[in-house]
Amino acid sequence: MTHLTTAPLLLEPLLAEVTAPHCGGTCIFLGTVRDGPEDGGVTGIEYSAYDVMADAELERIVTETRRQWPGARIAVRHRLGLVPAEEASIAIAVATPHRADAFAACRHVIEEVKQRLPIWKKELRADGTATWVDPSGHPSMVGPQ
Amino acid sequence: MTHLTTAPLLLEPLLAEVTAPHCGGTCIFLGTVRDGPEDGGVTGIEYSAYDVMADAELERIVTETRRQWPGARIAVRHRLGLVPAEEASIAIAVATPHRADAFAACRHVIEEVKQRLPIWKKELRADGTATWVDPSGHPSMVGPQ
Amino acid sequence: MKGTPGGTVTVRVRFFARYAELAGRAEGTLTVPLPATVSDVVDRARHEWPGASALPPEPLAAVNLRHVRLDASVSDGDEVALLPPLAGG
Amino acid sequence: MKGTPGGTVTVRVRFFARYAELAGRAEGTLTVPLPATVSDVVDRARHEWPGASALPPEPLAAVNLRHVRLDASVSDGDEVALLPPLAGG
Repeated sequence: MTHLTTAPLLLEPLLAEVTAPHCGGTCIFLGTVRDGPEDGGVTGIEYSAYDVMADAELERIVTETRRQWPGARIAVRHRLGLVPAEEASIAIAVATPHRADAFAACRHVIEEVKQRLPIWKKELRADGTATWVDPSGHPSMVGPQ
Repeated sequence: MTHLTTAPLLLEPLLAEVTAPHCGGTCIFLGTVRDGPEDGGVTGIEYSAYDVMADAELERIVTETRRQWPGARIAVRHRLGLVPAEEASIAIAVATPHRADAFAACRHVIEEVKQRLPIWKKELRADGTATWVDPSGHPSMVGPQ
Repeated sequence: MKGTPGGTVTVRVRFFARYAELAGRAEGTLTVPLPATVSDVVDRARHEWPGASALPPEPLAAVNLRHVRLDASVSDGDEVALLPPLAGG
Repeated sequence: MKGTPGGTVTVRVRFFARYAELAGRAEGTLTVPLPATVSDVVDRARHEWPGASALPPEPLAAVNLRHVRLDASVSDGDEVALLPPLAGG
């Protein structure tokens, strides 16, 4: 389980993993639990995973991305368990010799993550309800918890 | 001088500046001093600036970027003085409701910075030489220091 | 190895998130006749475990930690996972 | 305010980085006849300070903290900055 953790995600250690003398540009992406006006009072999200596969899939995404952007240094962490609103559920750091590649490769990783990781989220709301999130657009209430 | 500093750039405080409940995606870009195989033993870069204008220009870039991506939260720091190899000279953080905008707005800021900031750099090498860097491709030796 | 001498394969089936709630279980073991696909395993699961009948017609699936199509074949000892719509990131 | 009664403008000129090394100074004050552009200030600087003659024909320039073209006009009291190729970021 190198890419999964239940602890809060920290940026500096992730950055240290990708820093290298030949890399002049680093792009970091953070996905955070949102509670905007349209989000209905989300207090946090409970992330669950098919953890062994999620970890393997992340490793495959990293390997494929390195192949597409040779020389890229990549670190990824996905948080599991309860992630409170405004905290990060995923952090991706990519360092490359030149900046355009850092942006492109980092974007590539998050798009692959969204499409491939066997991870699920249940939105927890202030009113006590919990909802499985279906990004394809069909939320399904699972009742007060 | 809100955007300029001579201190090492730290990520967590920058992230804290842009974090907001309505923002689900954050993109951070770091430009670091490179010393790759083709860079000829760069030990550091001495950054100098027309500081009042650089600060004003950064503020204008931030304002323009916020106008182009409404709701974006943006923080930028440019480091001045001696920046050792592998340390960051610039850090840009952009948080937006959705991730595509975070990448696009962050990329926009660094491209504008490269084109507009009155900041100059002198590459310092292990052999004692120092060279003003002209990104248009005409380095000019200024002799051992 | 494509199955037991009797012409069947036994696989471990795993359910996650909402599907585990629907099926009322996180995992189970199923035996299906050869030749068998993931789809055959899903059909068998619907009959074996009442709650699993509420699974959508074509759920996402993985075999041995890799995404597969429902017409992928399964072998004895495989781990077949049925995955609700992915929401990582 | 476009100048003194005598028909001239006095501006503060600033040099940075390599240009400061060439000009042998970081700043100075110049007076040029009206109407005056940034280009007129640059030409005057070349004559006033020998090292400044080594400046490129068309340096980047800023007036009062904003980038301007060399044909921009200057007013009394302006701060005119001559900027080597930018290398921020």
